Amino acid sequence: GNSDTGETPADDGKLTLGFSQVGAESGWRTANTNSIKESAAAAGIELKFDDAQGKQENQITAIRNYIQQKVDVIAFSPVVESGWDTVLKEAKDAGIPVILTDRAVDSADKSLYKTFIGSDFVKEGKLSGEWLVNETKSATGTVNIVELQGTTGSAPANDRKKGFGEAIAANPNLKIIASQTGEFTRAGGKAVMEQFLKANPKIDVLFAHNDDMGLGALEAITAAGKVPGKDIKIITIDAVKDGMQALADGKFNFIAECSPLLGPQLMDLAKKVKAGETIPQRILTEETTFTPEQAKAALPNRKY
Amino acid sequence: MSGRQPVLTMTAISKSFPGVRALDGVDFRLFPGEVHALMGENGAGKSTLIKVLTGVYGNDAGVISLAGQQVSFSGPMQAAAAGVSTVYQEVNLCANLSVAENIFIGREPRTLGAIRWGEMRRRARDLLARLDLHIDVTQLLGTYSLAVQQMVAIARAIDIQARVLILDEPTSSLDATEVEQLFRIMRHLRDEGIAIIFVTHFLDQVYGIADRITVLRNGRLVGEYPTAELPQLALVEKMIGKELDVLESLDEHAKRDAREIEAGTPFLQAEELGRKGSVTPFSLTIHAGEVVGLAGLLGSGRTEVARLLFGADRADHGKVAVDGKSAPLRNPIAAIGHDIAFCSENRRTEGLVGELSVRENIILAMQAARGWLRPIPRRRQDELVDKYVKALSIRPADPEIPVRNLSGGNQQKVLLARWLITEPRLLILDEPTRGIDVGAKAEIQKLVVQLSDGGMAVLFISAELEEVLRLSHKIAVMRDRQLVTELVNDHTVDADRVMQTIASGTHHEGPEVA
Amino acid sequence: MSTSKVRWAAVTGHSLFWPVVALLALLTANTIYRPGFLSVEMKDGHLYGSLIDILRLAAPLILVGLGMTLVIATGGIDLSVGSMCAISGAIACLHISQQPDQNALGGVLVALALGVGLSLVLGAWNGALVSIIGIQPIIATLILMVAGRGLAQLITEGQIITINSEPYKAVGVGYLLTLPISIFIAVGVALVVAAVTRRTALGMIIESVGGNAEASRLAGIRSARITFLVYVISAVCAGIAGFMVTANVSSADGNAAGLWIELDAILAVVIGGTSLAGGRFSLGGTILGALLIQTLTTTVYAMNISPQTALLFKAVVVIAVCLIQAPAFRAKFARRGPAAPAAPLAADQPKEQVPA
Amino acid sequence: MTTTSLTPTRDWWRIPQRYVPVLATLTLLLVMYAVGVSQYRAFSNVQVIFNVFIDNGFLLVVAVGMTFVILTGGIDLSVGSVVAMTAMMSASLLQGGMDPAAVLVIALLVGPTLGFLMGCVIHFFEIQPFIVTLAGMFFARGMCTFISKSSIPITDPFWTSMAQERIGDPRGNFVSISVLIAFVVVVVGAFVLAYTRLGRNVYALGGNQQSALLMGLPVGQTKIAVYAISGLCSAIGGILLSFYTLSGAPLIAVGMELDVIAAVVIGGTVLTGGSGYVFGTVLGVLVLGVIRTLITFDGSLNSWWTKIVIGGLLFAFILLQRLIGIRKK
Ligand SMILES: Nc1ncnc2c1ncn2[C@@H]1O[C@H](COP(=O)(O)OP(=O)(O)OP(=O)(O)O)[C@@H](O)[C@H]1O
Ligand SMILES: Nc1ncnc2c1ncn2[C@@H]1O[C@H](COP(=O)(O)OP(=O)(O)OP(=O)(O)O)[C@@H](O)[C@H]1O
Ligand SMILES: [Mg+2]
Ligand SMILES: [Mg+2]
Repeated sequence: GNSDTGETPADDGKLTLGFSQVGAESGWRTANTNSIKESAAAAGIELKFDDAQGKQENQITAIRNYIQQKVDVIAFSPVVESGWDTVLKEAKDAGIPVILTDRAVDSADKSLYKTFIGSDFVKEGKLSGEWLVNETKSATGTVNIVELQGTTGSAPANDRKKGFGEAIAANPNLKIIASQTGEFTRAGGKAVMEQFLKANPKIDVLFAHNDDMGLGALEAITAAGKVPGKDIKIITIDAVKDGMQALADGKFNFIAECSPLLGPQLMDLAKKVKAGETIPQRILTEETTFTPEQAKAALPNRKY
Repeated sequence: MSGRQPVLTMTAISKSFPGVRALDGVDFRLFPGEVHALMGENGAGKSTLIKVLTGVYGNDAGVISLAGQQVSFSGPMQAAAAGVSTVYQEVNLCANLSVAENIFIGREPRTLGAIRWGEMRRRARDLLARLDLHIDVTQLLGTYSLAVQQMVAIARAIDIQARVLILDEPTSSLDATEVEQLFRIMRHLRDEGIAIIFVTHFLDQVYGIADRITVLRNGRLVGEYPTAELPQLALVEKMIGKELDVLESLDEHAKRDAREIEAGTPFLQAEELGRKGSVTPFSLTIHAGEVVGLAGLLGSGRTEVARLLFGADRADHGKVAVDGKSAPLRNPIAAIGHDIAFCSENRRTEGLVGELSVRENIILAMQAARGWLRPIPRRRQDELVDKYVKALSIRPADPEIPVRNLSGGNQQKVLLARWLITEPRLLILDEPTRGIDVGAKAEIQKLVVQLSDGGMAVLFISAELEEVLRLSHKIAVMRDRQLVTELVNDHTVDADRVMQTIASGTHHEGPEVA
Repeated sequence: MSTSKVRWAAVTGHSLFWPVVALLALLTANTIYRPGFLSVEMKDGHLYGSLIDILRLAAPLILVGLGMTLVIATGGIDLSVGSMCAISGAIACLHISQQPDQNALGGVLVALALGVGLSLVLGAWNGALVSIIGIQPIIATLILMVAGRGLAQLITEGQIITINSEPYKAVGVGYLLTLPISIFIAVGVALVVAAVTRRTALGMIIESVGGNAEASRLAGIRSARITFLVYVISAVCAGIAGFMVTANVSSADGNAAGLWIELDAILAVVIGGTSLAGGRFSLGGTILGALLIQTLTTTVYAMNISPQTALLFKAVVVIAVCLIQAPAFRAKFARRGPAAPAAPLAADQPKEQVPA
Repeated sequence: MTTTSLTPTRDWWRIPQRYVPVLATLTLLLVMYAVGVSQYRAFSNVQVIFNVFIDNGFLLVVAVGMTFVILTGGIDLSVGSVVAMTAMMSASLLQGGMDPAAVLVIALLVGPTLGFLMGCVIHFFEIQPFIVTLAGMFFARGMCTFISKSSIPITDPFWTSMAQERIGDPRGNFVSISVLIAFVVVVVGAFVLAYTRLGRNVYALGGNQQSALLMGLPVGQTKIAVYAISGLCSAIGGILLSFYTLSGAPLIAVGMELDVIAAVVIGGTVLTGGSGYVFGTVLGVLVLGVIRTLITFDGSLNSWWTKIVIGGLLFAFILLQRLIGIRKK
């Protein structure tokens, strides 16, 4: 590094943002990182970026180091929800505002951070469930659902499962007959789906906690001689490019978007926070849901 | 003796290993205040008997009683607590601990649970001084020679307040002075009423110290005899189970004629070969068909000379020529390429691969020389292995058992066989007869003579001066890591003369090779 | 003494007896849970069923395990195999994704060559660290385990590269003579490795180096070369496994491909009876171990054991298999049992290896 | 008498061979720190060093336990999961309203118990430590998700005060209580290894198990003890982690065992056992901490470059350590 990267040029008026990312565990995360980097450059903000490799300890280390380096604003996507109070207090004592992105923290003391910008995982699950309830309202017999969960214990997995479960409770015909973790990966989704297909002669719906698992499952379904999107309806979350393509091709039936493009909003907020403006405690990312037709329309100009 | 009570009796002890009946109904008695020699060929079951006694192995049948009480130790720890202190065959200490710790570990002087290091070192020094060993006890044990390690093991054993002291081949890597030192201490302990079991293959030592002798053969008891009533020849016959002509060759002291060999071209010439901190540069010439003996006290650097000539250590000084052509012996492979073979004195750590079978160990060097892409056909392997198992009478004769299950002496023979099948032109033997029974020893000696008659050069290292004198055409004398002189082994040379040379380190009148 | 009894003792005493029993037990449990588990049916000329799935999914683990067996036999360990899978898969997929026609066989072959080539380089790196510089294997390969994931992501730029190439896909899910091609690849590599180690003297020399490196050196074995070689073999095996893993889902995920496969591979090797201390090794045992582990994973899915307890289940099975396989455990167990004199062989084994 | 010549010729100023690896690590650590200071001004703040300790306190404690295990020639892969399980259990018990003192006692018992059991299996049934502790790792991690699949916050006042208490100088530099606890563990660990029978038996066992047995040392007890100690250290580490994060999360400390093993080995302990020091382990942990700090201070690395750079630094470090070690030989 060059000799001034470690210090904050406190007086040149340029805003310094310290950002601690969870890791690079998925394409979604990479898109998120790129969005932040690009928009920081565009907004003329000096970005100090750190990848925590999926470890909370590393994020705490990074935040402590940002405090030492006296950055103007700290932002991070917490690896887990809990365990941030101590270090956030240190940031507060040092007078550095904190913005959370993508995932929330469960601190009781809301003054420890300025705002939380990100998607609502519960809502994503709920939207998926509601679409299904709507789709199957005319169905008479039971509708058998299999679920591919994300990494056991992770916040998105927990929340999406919860939201989906709440929504489908509206229709007693909807029944989750099997639920397994596919670790958020294509290989995991495929291996689990293969066994689901062999164990259950009648599967009507697949709900996957992300596109990748859905894409893996897709292969298993095809290999089993069934037609995805018809024999088995597929609902997923995220709306990454490959997922959108599958949706447009009619292999998926529904995707609830979880947008990684938080960069512009984050930079905007950082500037406002620095300028001392008051901002809302919770900011939702602009997100939507897609059906095959919407996907076809949206696909040409998607960035990720 | 019948009036006294034995301190230890073992009755009808049996022990089997997969495929081997190592002990078969063996009885053994030990009285307080005696040195009792346990004798037998390699693989007779001596070490096994000792290990059964101290609980390293469980016995299949039989009763052990110590001081009238029936005992069955779960391991050496319990045995030691009951007053049975043991030095096992092959040094069994921790090379990564200091000398002082090796002596005292498990019995360290402590205050409030904390070890008193200072006192431990002082006591270790004192104890070793009794064995006339003056070394830095804070150094790691592994930095010392096998002989020193053996002394340390003995020191550890005699420091324990024991009723029974067991020494399994403690003298195999000691030189005469040290053996004498050890005997002095053993006599002292015996006079204090301690019972000592002593295993050795040196008959002289047995007659020098033992009061009684128990002989084992093939896992069975042959008998128990007072030393005075069992002449040496009878002992050997009992051990071997037949009368042997081989034994005569033991007494044959015919000097060998060196002149014609000298006339031939030298096979290997080392010039000012040396390695810093290891051996002072030396020059040595070995001819085809010549046996060169290396004599010297322990730690005098004989092993180092051997290792340099084999490329096991890299020389940083001088040069070597083979057949008159310069041959830098940078590593063992280079040496093997020049038909040099080396049997290390340390067969367990530097010689054998314990897990591999006898067959695999024997063909290892030959296979390595051929490279892994050209395996030796199985038929040929079996032929070779069979031949040498027979020739060296390796027991048990099953080439497929792991070599670690063989007794110490038989392991040595396997190592020898490994190199013999490569048909080397120079064979370096570092203590090849250590831990080998009389019969086998004589056979190995005969083999050396045969091989050299057949044109092989041999560098022969042995702690037994007699042996060196008997076999060598030429004796190189080492002292303090320096080759002090070379003696042509003619009628003027005898043990006394060599000892004098070692002691004074100066030249004596008489023929010498420069 | 009846010969059948002796023969029985020889069978139960065999080091692979208990892993086989465990494997059969798992399959039986599955069949009881779902009677159709073992059935294999024909679908468009392909055999289709859970058993086939197990074989197909175990193929990468078998490959990695074979390489790992050799590394472990020399007394080393290779933690970087997971990263290697990711790297070779990533480079192959990257190359294919850049082809104008992804279905062209030429492009796919070049991609495979690239992956194997890169694996060779990385294996040589590991081998050099261990054999030339003399770094402890676990640390030497830890370097590439960490940095390798970075390399894989560098290749994919953090994205999942999706490809659409039938020839490449065949490596993972293609069929030949009704069976998945990956099974043939695994069997083929296993045969090659077996031939190279057991038909030549390489196997014995590896065991010798692992059993006693210094003694081997003094016997004239080029230990360093052998050590180097096994890391290269291990890397190539991992590289091929990487093709399978990525071809299976037609995409390269630098982060998830081959994640934690090193632990499973080591587990397979140990279940197969090869000691981590080095020395004697058993390729057949490793294959069996890999099948056992894959069956375990499949069982979790097939029996729909909740993800929350799946790890506990795995822990229990692993410890049970290892316990029952341990001679010491069986000896203790047999002694307590009422009438089980069948195992004197095992009971007699000395507690430790005591050289005479 | 020739025996006198056996006294090794040792120059008084020469450092004994066995200290060389540790000293090499120390030197390199200092060099690395100097590089940091010269590159980034804020790096020279005392608090940066303190932060390294604060952020790695629990790692340090666990590494001390691992040092014992590795010294005997074993390995303990379960540590990361046991740390997580302890934190998870404490959080869950506290959430259930249990008294903090009771929670501490229970949490400190479970780790060593698991360690003890693993030690027994390793010793009595002669199964390789790698496998037994791998199963232990699956088990403890499974317990985490079994207790709860989402993270549990800790609001207990005792825990909170332990977490947020700052012990510092007037200029605002501070350490947490965890750091002090970690130091106590380090000192106790070093003392046990150097000055007690147990400690020396650990070295003997690592040097040569066969010999240790024949020398009459309590091989079995020692072996079981080191795994219990490692379990205890993991439990303490788990408590420190729960102080540090004020929560228990099922997926925390995944892969920590590799960091711990790396720290111990970088600190000069040989994986085959018998040689190494707790002080070296402290240095090893600091090396990992400083590498991390350097990377965050730089703040311009890509996600994947971070991994590559960590690997590269690790490599450079081990290579240098090795070169220094060879030269001193
Ligand atoms: N651990 C073991 N496993 C299998 N067989 C063994 C084992 N230890 C010894 N044996 C066998 O038991 C027999 C007796 O061996 P033992 O070591 O007692 O002989 P020894 O009399 O001490 O011989 P030496 O003088 O060569 O040391 C030998 O045949 C040997 O191969
Ligand atoms: N004074 C000493 N200090 C340190 N190490 C020593 C000392 N003396 C000997 N050694 C070590 O012991 C080993 C064996 O010593 P050496 O080869 O000189 O003995 P030797 O003459 O072959 O005698 P023997 O074969 O009877 O042991 C060598 O590796 C050497 O490093
Ligand atoms: Mg013996
Ligand atoms: Mg010697």
